[in-house]
Formats: sequence, C-alpha cells, structure tokens
Amino acid sequence: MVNDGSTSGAGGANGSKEIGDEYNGNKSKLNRRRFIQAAGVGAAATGLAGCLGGGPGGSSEGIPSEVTLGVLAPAPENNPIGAAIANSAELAAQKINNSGDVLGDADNVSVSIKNTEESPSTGRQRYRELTLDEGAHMTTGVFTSEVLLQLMDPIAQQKTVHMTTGAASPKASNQVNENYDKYKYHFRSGPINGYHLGQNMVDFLEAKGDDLGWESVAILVENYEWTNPVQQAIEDHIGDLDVEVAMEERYASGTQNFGPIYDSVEDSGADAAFVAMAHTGTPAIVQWAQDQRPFEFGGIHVLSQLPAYYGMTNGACRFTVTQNTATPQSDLTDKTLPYVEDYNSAYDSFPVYTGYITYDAIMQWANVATELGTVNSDEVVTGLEESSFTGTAGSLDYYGKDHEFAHDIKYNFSTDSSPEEGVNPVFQQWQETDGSGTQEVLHPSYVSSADYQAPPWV
Amino acid sequence: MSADTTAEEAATATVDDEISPDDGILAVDGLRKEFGGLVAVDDLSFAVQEQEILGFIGPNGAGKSTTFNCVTGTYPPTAGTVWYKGEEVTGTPPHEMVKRGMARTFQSFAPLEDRSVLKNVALSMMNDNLVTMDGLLGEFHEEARAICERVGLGDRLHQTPAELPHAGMLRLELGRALGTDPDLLLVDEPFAGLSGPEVESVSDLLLELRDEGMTLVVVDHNMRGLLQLIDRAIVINFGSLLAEGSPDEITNNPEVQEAYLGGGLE
Amino acid sequence: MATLSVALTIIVQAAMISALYALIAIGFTLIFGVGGVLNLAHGATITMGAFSAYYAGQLGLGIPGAILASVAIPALFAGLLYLGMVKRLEEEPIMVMITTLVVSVVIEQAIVVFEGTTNRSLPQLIEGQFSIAGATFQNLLGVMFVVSWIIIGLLFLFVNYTKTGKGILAVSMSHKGASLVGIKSSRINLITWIIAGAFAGIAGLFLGSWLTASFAMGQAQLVLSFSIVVVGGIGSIRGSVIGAYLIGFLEIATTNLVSSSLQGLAPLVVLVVVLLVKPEGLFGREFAE
Amino acid sequence: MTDNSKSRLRLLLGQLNPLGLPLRQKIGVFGLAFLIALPLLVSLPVVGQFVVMILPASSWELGLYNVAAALFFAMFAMSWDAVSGYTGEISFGHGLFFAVGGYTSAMLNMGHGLSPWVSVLGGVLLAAVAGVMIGVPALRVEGPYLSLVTLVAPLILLQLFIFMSDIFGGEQGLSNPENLVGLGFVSNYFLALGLFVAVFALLWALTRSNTGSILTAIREDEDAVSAAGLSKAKFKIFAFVLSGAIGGLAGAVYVHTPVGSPTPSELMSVIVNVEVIIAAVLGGMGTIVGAAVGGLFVAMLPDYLNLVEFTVPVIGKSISEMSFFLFAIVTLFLLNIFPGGVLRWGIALGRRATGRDGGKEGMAADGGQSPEDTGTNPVAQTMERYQEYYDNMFGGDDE
Repeated sequence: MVNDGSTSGAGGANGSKEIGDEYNGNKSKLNRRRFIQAAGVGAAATGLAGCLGGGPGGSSEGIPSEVTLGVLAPAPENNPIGAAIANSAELAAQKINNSGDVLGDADNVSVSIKNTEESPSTGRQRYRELTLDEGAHMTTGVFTSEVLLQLMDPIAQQKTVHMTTGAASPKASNQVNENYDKYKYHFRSGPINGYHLGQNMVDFLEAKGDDLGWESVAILVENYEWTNPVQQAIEDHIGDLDVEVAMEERYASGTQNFGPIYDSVEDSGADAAFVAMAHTGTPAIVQWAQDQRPFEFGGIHVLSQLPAYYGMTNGACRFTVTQNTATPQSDLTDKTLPYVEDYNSAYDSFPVYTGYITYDAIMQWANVATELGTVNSDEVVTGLEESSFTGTAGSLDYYGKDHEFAHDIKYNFSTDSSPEEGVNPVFQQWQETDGSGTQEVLHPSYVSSADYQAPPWV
Repeated sequence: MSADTTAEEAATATVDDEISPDDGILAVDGLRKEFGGLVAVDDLSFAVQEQEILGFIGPNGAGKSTTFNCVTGTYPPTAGTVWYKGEEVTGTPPHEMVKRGMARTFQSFAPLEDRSVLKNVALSMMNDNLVTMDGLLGEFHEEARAICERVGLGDRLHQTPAELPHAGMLRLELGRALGTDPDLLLVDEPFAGLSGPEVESVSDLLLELRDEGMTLVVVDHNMRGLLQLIDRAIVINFGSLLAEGSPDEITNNPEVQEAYLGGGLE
Repeated sequence: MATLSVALTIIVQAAMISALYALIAIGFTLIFGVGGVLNLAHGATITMGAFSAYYAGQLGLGIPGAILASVAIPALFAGLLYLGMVKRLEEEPIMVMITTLVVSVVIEQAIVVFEGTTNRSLPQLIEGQFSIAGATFQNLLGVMFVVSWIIIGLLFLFVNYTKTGKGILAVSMSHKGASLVGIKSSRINLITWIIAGAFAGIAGLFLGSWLTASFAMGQAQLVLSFSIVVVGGIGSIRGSVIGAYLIGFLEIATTNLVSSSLQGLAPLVVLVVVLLVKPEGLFGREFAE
Repeated sequence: MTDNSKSRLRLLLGQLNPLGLPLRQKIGVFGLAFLIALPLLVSLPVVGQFVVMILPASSWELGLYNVAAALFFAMFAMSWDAVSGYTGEISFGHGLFFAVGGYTSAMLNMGHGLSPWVSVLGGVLLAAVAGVMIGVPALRVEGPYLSLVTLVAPLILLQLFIFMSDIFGGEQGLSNPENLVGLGFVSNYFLALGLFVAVFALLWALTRSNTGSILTAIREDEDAVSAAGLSKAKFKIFAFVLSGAIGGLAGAVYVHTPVGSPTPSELMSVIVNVEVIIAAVLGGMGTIVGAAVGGLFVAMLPDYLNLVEFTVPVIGKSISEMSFFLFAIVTLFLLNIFPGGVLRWGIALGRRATGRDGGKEGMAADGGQSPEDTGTNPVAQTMERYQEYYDNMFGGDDE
C-alpha cells in the first residue's frame, strides 16, 4: 500500500530517498556523541554552581579538526522545504570538505540534521540536542516563525551563532536590536523579513501593475505569526498605489474550506486575491482552481515556490503568481546556476528557496570563520556583521545592531539591475508549456523569462 | 362487620386528620408521586412514632418502594410534605437524609464489590469532609469491626461482598446502614430468602436496636414473619392507604384480606 | 434580490455539505447503535479513505481506481480493526474508546511519517460548475449530494428488506433480544464495521477531493460525527441525517453570515447545548420506537 | 487529644520508614532518591558517564531538561488519574486544564507584568474554575456522554484561541513568559522535581485517605455513596476541581520553565489528551503511582527513541524521525497485552515473586489488587460503569 513507488511519487521529486541514504552513510555518530558528552560531564560541576553551559563561545582559538553544523529542518524526509534545507546543508558541507581553503584547518565538516516537525517545542528540543548533545559550532535552518521565536532564548542561552534560513518574523531581529548582547547570535540569511516581504509585494504590484491589471485586490493572509508584519507592510504601503483594497481578511490558521472566503472575495468584486499563505496554501490554491473563481491569484504563496508543486497539485497552481528567492532558471548571481546543477545532480530534484539560503548561510559562515581563523561565536558574530558575501540568492549583507531589523539580510528592490548590497527577490508565475508546469520569472527584468498570463476563466 | 367499620374509621381518621410535623419522628402528609401519567403514590399520609417498629406492607407494585424513595429523597415527590424530627425535609437529597439520621437498606443489595466487608461498613462511617487525613491510618476500622460483629459478620471481615451468602449480604446492608449511626432505619424486605433460624436472628437484632432507642420501619409485601416483630402496621394498595393498626387488626381487616386474595397474610 | 440570492446560496451549499456530513456520521452512529461502542478511529478511517484515493492517483490507477481504493481499503481496515481489537473488548466500551483512539493516532502518525504534514491534492473526480439562479456551485458537490442520498437510500433498503439488514436493526434494538432469537451479533457487528468503514472511505474521498487531504483531516470529522449523533440520537440513522442537515445549515449560515473564521465551531456549540439541555438527543432512538 | 495526635503522627512516620515498606514501595523510594540525587550523580567522574548513558539525551544538560519535562507530564497524568482513575469518569480532554493554567499564568505574566510566582496562582485558580465548569455537567451527564463533553471542551477552547488569535496566539500559541528560576539546568530540574513530589504526596495522601475511598466508591456505585450519607455531587465536583487545579498548576509552572511554552500543541492538543490517558492506563488507573510512572515512561520513550540512530531499511525512515509513530504502535501493543495497566501487572508479578499476597488487611485502598480479581480493579469497574450506562441506553433491564 505504502510502497516505495508511491512515496517517491510525492517525495522523490525532492529526493527523500537520497536523504535517507545520506543519513545512513553519515550516522555512525552515536559513539562520538557519547564521547562528547563524556567530556561535557566535567562541566556538570560548573552547571551545578549555577553557570549555564556555553556553546563553542567558550572554546579556545583556532578551527577545530571536527566541525559540526547543526541543521533544523521541518520533516526533511518528506517536506520539500525541509528537504531543501537538509540537502543544501549536506551539499555545502561537501563543498567545504572538498575545497582546500574554506575551513581548511578542519579535517572534517559534518552536518547533523534534526526534524523540528514545525512544532515550537520539538524545535526547541532538537536545537538543544544539536548544541548540548552534539556540540554544534553553528546552527542554521528553521522554517516556521513560531519555532524560531521559541528558539531565541535557547540560542541566547547557548551563545552559538544561528543563521535562520526560512522563518521571516522580524520579531527575532527586533529582539537582537533591543537586547543586542543577549540575542546577537541570531542572523537571518533569508528570506527577507516579514515586513520586507509585504513591502516587496507592494513594490512588485507597483512595478508590474500595468501587466497585471489588478485595479482592486482582496488581501488574504493566513493567521500565523509570519504574516503579521507582511500584512502590516501591505497596509502601510498599498495606499501609495492606485489600487483599491476591496477586502482584507486574516483567515483562521488551519483553514481547510476556502469556500466562504472566496465567496466574499467574489462579492467584493476584487480583480485578484493578494495573498500571504504558507501552511494553508494547498487547499487554498486547489479550491481556487477547481472552483474557477473569477479573480486572479498572487502574492506570497510559499508552496508555489516548490519546483515540484505543479505535479503535487495536478496543475492547480497554474496562473498563480508568487514571490520567490530564486527559481532554478533565474541567473541571479554567478553562483546560482552552478548550485542548482550540483543540487540537481546530487538529489535529482530542484531546490526550494530555503535551499539557496541555507547553502549561502553555511558558506558565508564558513568563509567568515576561515578568515577569522576561529569558530568562536562572539568573533564570528562580528565577522558576519562586517561580511558581504555573494551567495546564490544575491549578496548577503546584514543590517547593523542599531537597525530595527538588526542582523536581518538587507532588502533592495530593483526592477532592472542587480543590487550591490542585499537581495532582490523574484516574482514567478506558474505557466504551462507542453503539458508540464514551469516557474516563469516575471520580475525583475534582468532574470525575467515570460509575460504575465491571466487565467482564462476570469 | 365491626372489624370492617373499625378499619374504615381508622383509615378515614388518618385521611381526615391532617398530619402535622410533630405527629411522629417521621410524618408524611398527602404524598403523591406520578411517573409520566402513572400515579404510583396517591395522597398518602402516615406518621411513624419514635422507637416503634412499623410494618409497611402492601402487595407487589403497591407503591412501597416509591414511597420509600420519596421519603429518603431519591425521588422528589410530585406533591405532599415529609417531616423528619419535626423539620420539613421534602425533596432533601438522600445523603442529607442520611446525615440527619435516616438510613435505609436496599432490597437489591448494593455493596461495593471492590472492597472488603469491613471497608464497606467503614465507608458509611466517613465524614463528609473533602480533604482529610482520616483513613490514612485506618482508624475507623475498630468501630467498623464492632458493627460487623454486631450484625453477625465478625468472621467475614475481609471477604468481599461477592463471597458472602445471601444472608450475609443482608447483614452487610444492615451493617452499612448502622454505620451511619441512624435514628430511623428503613429496612427493605429483610426476610426475603432467609431460612427460619436466620429470620429469628435478624429479628432479634432489629428488636435489640429498637430497645437501644432506634425507630424502625420494615417494608415487606406480606406480614408473615413480621407479626412477632412489629408494633403496628400500615397497609397500602394502589398507592394509597388501605389500613392501619396493630398486627391483629390488620390481619382481621377484610379489605386487606381481599387485597391479598384471601388469606395472603396468614 | 441580494438577500434572496444569499439565502439561495446558503440553502444549496448547506444541502450539499450536509449530505457529506450525513455520510460522515452514519457509519459512526451505526457502530454506536449496533455495537454499543464509540469508534474513535472513525475520523482516521475517513483520512484513510482520502489517502487511499491519493495513492491510487499516484499509482496512475485513474478515477475508478481511486474510487475503488477509497471504498475498499477503509472497509477492509474497519473489518480488521473489529476482528483484531474491538471484538475481544466488546464488553469493555472504555477500552474500545482508548484503543481506537490510539489506532487513529497510529494512522495519523503513519501519514506524517510517510507523507508529512502538508496537504495533498487528490485526483479531481469531476470538473466544472453548475449554476442555479445565478449562483454557481461545484459539480463535485452536486455529485456528492446525489451519491450521499443514493447511499442513504440503499442503506435504508438494506436495513429494512434484507435478512442481514434486519439483523442489524434487531441487534441495535436489543443485544439480549437478538441473541435470544439466534442472531449472531459478532457477524452483524463485523458487517456493520465494514459498512461504516466503506461509508467513511467514500466520505474521505469526497472530502479530500473537495478540500485536499491532510493527516489531521479526520479529527474535525470525528467531532462532527459525535455532534451529529448526539443531536440526532444514539443509533438512529434518520436522526443522523436530520442532525447532519441541522449542523450543516447552521455552519454554512454562520460562516456565510457571521465570519468564516467560525468554521467548525457550530457543531461544537450545538453539541454542548444538546448534551446539557437534552442529553438523550433531539430525536431519541429510532430503533427503540 | 494531643496524645492521640502524637501517636497518629508516630504511626504515620512509622509508615514512612523505608525499611518497613513493601518491596514495591521500596522501589518507589529508591527511584525518588535517584531522581533527587541525579544532578549530583552526573557530575561525578565515571559514575556520571554511566548515569548520562541512561538519561533520555546524550548530554547531562539536555538529560535534566528532558527529565524535567517528563516530570511535568507525569503531573498531568496524575491529575487525570485523580479524577478519571478514581471516579471512573473518563476525561478525554484533560489538556483543557493544563492549557487554562498555562495560558492564564503566561498572560498574567506577560500582559500584566505579574511575577510568575503570582501568575501561577492565577492559573491554578482559573483551572479550578474550569474544573467546576466540567464537574457540574458531570452531575447531569455521565459515561460516554461526559467523555464527549470533556473531549469537546478543549476543542472549543482551541477554536476560541484561533478566533481570538490576537490575544491567544491561535494554533501556534503564545511566546515564552518569564521563567521562574531562569534557564539553569539544575534549578529547573529541581523545580520540576519539587513540584512533582509535592503533587504526588498530596494526591497520594488524598487518595489513600477516606476521600480516595469515597471517590472509588463513586466509581463503583453512586447510590451506595448517597446511602452512606455522603454527597456524591460534592465529591465528584471536588475531584474535578482538584484535578483541574493540579493540572492547571503543572501547566502554569511548565510554561515558566525553559522546557515548556504556552502552545496548544504542548498543552491541549488531541495528542496531549491521548498521551495523558495512555500514560495513566499503561501505568495503572486509579493508583496515582501508576500515572506517575506511566507519565515518566510516556514522556521519555520518544526521547529515547530519538537517540537511536538507525534507519529502517525498506522504508528508508530513521527511528528518530518516526519516534512518535513508534510510540503509538508500542502503546497499542501494550494496551492489548496489559489492559489493566503495566504497573498492576508489575505489582502482581512482584508479589508472586516475593511470595506475598499483598495482605487483605492493607491500610487503605492502595490499588494493590491483582489483575486476576477481574471486576474489582478500576479499569474493570469503569468499564462496568460504562456498560451499565449502555445497557440502560439500549433497553437493558431497567429495574
């Protein structure tokens, strides 16, 4: 019933089997972990004295011979978003191990992947396993904002650099800004934070409004932490445009039936649903397409960013527009396509946005550590703050500690030229060519591949 | 003929004379209980004197159990008033009645199967306190043991109710009722299924209790076996009072005889 | 005019959704009525129906394959669940509740492990829309409405006009009585579980193809079944259908007229009110009449 | 009077003398002593390494955190057992109380700036009120219908949380409130352990006192309780209030530690509600000890599974990835083998091994019956109770 064939039907596109194999090859770790913890026992006495266990912050100079990268991913064995995080981390570690320069003093760079199950409590638990049990030198990943926010205190407790590569809530960066010494170990390598996501949506609408022809929109955002700032930014900026907001709804988390919501959109007469959806995206898009609702659909639809999404929804995502960090064809920097190729040859699938970002984050961290000659978190924090690193998704530069979005990646909107600093996300539309779907880029112009197509039933 | 009129007089006298709160330790006036459209008890009035043993008699389905249930608070009566020790107690819930000193035994025995005879009796001796350290050390057990011995279960303290013979169950019922330290004890069908010597020993126990100051109401569907025990009897039929008087008066009452299809009482 | 069309939309939508609700609840009430046990794996059986169709689609078996899988696999599962675990616990309803609850956790977690928590879209059973007086509705929901009533009708015929069906009725009226007249209640129970499983599977197929499928989709359906059964009265097929329509209409009316974020609240509120005010249900037990 | 209370005290203390205890209680005392000494043990050389090996984590820090989290879960399970195991009214939604306690305390702390020490009391109070709100309907509806009410209550609360997610944070919950004793591994461990011991002692004493005897009598036969002059309503509501308050206390303190946070998935999800029942049923209903042991087991088993680095060949999934799934399967398996609870089975086994029969002259209903006495253990009684209810419902003999 649940055989390999059917599993790979859904998961094969993102290479779940390969990850499984990776795990097999990599996990004779039990003994090593026991060894580390035996060393840690000595610290228990200090722990008893009330001192909290520190991460690598306390450890000595130099690059250790064994570097561990801790990765937190949601269900990496079957969630494409988690799989991209896990795969890209493995890929980055491989790349580092193969190169003589980056972390050249380390004999081996290994990756430990933990499943957050998108649950704050599990995420916290797994984070502690990475830092306390396995002594990770840095951690990365985290898709859900709720998980990230529950991690801020443990990160402060462990004093280990954490580079977020999926969660967008600016609450994290606000915490860094407000209590820098405590929370400075947190960086967001991407995506741009929630407020910027919303701003990005409005910027796109402004730039491409003529092509889209959306004179009135119904703002639909799912009620999760990450959409709060998105919605805020849309409200702050959409007034500057010549676009009418016909309706605005923050619908319940876990919504399964979009019938009533779409009825109201129709009643409002909006040209398009302007959305921010991640967790509830599939039922929303399938019901929109099946019902042939008479309005267009675009904004941030996280699942539409998956290269395999067309197959997963039997084409229901056709004609939807979404923001994305990068697509497999978008030649954002000279590192983008080589990474996509490496990824594809290793995992027989294409990465999701979290993959580009995770790869970039690890490479940036490794480069900074190599430059500094240490993995000491305090020093790496300073190094990252000063670093400007060209990754696969753009240039990784972070806002300073006095910025309200401290340690978030910089956002720079541009229609026609790649920004010097920071990233400029793409907007894509699912279009069909020869019976299969492709993510055609509409914006920015220097990577765009197609023009917008309105759904025929509208 | 004359007996007939006496009974009639007795009956009408009771109906006419309003029962007042102080007519006895237990006084019931105009009790009525309907289930749906069915009248189970119809305008029944009677009083129980202190320290008497009253027989409460009627054929099966006459409304004895319903009357009992209304008096002890199991059902709220449809109409009528119940006084106990001069206070109105109509509709007071069962556990309150027990606390006021009215205990009963069940015809369908309802012991707690999960614990020993001793602990069954001990339960009825417990206070109504929510939080208590009592019982942690088993201090009730001495008194409970005494009651068990009294009702003739001294050698079966640690058996479970399931292990008891029929008579033992009855004794346990009595023990549980006595554990609440009642002033009035309602005993439901005490002699059903008992052998001659057992009837005698239970009767002795009940007489002994009366001598110590307890009031007893014994419910049964006939008077056989009760004659030696009771001081007075009330007979009901179809939910209303049929006759009231001494055992002799009752046995000679033609209406009663008729109700029992000739001689059922003998 | 506007009010009229809103009312029409609500009525048609509610009628179609209630038909699905009836399908969801009947299996649950049958098991409750006949076996006297609450099958808390009912929601998970619905989920199983949806995922059976999903897998059939992934294997390229097409629509007929998906339909067949969504009926056969849950029916088989329910039969095995009865024979393997429930049968020997029949005298212990509380253990049946706990065991079936754990079974449902196992099923949900299996889906989480193999498919993850994201929704899956099923093969589309039927495309297109139809309209009544200017309001448009999905063909799928229309088909769902028709199929639901055909199934209810067949069940009615089965229960009243076949020997086995009469046996089900007899057992649900009185367990003791049925055994006195020589009806083997374990066979009747098994048949009931299989029928309930098949119904749940069909419900899962429609639900999944309408709203997409996810591992936790059955939880709300279990609560819904509970509510409908409590409203309609234990073990009553007719009561379940009426209960389903009552709750369906209430839900559509609240989500359409008040707020769409109230989805799922209507059955809960109805349930609690009925339980507290009229615990025997609004319609009592059909079988007892 | 004083003499009497002195001798009582001596008797009580005599009972606490570990040497005079039955074997099973000796094991319990030893286990408790081990838990108390745990933070010290892990800091010893050699011994420490061995002790960390048996912890549900591979470092002592996380080990202590995980055990602390398990202690909180054991408190949840004990609070369930106090009402469901003793009165026989199965609660399928005990998370309601944990959530009311946890959310109230978190919101008082974060929204109104109350010290967590004070806000916890607020949580307990409101959870007790929730206990009344479930307890009063419990007088009207019983058996499966009450289970239904309890099943639905947290779902309604969750709907409310989702509907008013500005206040309650919706499905994802609230952020972490202030911690009671900071982030320390040892301090939080002792906070959890101290509360665990206190809750255990309270419930143990209460259930072994007359109160426990009355509650089990309610489970067995409510009429018998009334006939004994005891108000079943009062005791039933008391059981719900007590259970609610203790569940609320555990939930409230839990969110003020680094191991817990006020989210539905941790406090009131279907899974939490099921896990609590599983813990108590596996450990043995109506014993408190069973819920405590079962709670620790249920909470730590996934942690242990998580440590196993093994990938199942055919399906290509790692054990740690499937830990909860495997837990559910193990539970199903155990439920089928030991329907009366593993602890009970263990006690019976222990008695047979030590050649004792447990003594019918036991001090109080200490839940020491062996599973062979069918119909007299809490599970069987509860079943009987439900069966009676069904019989009434399905036209069994009415009189």
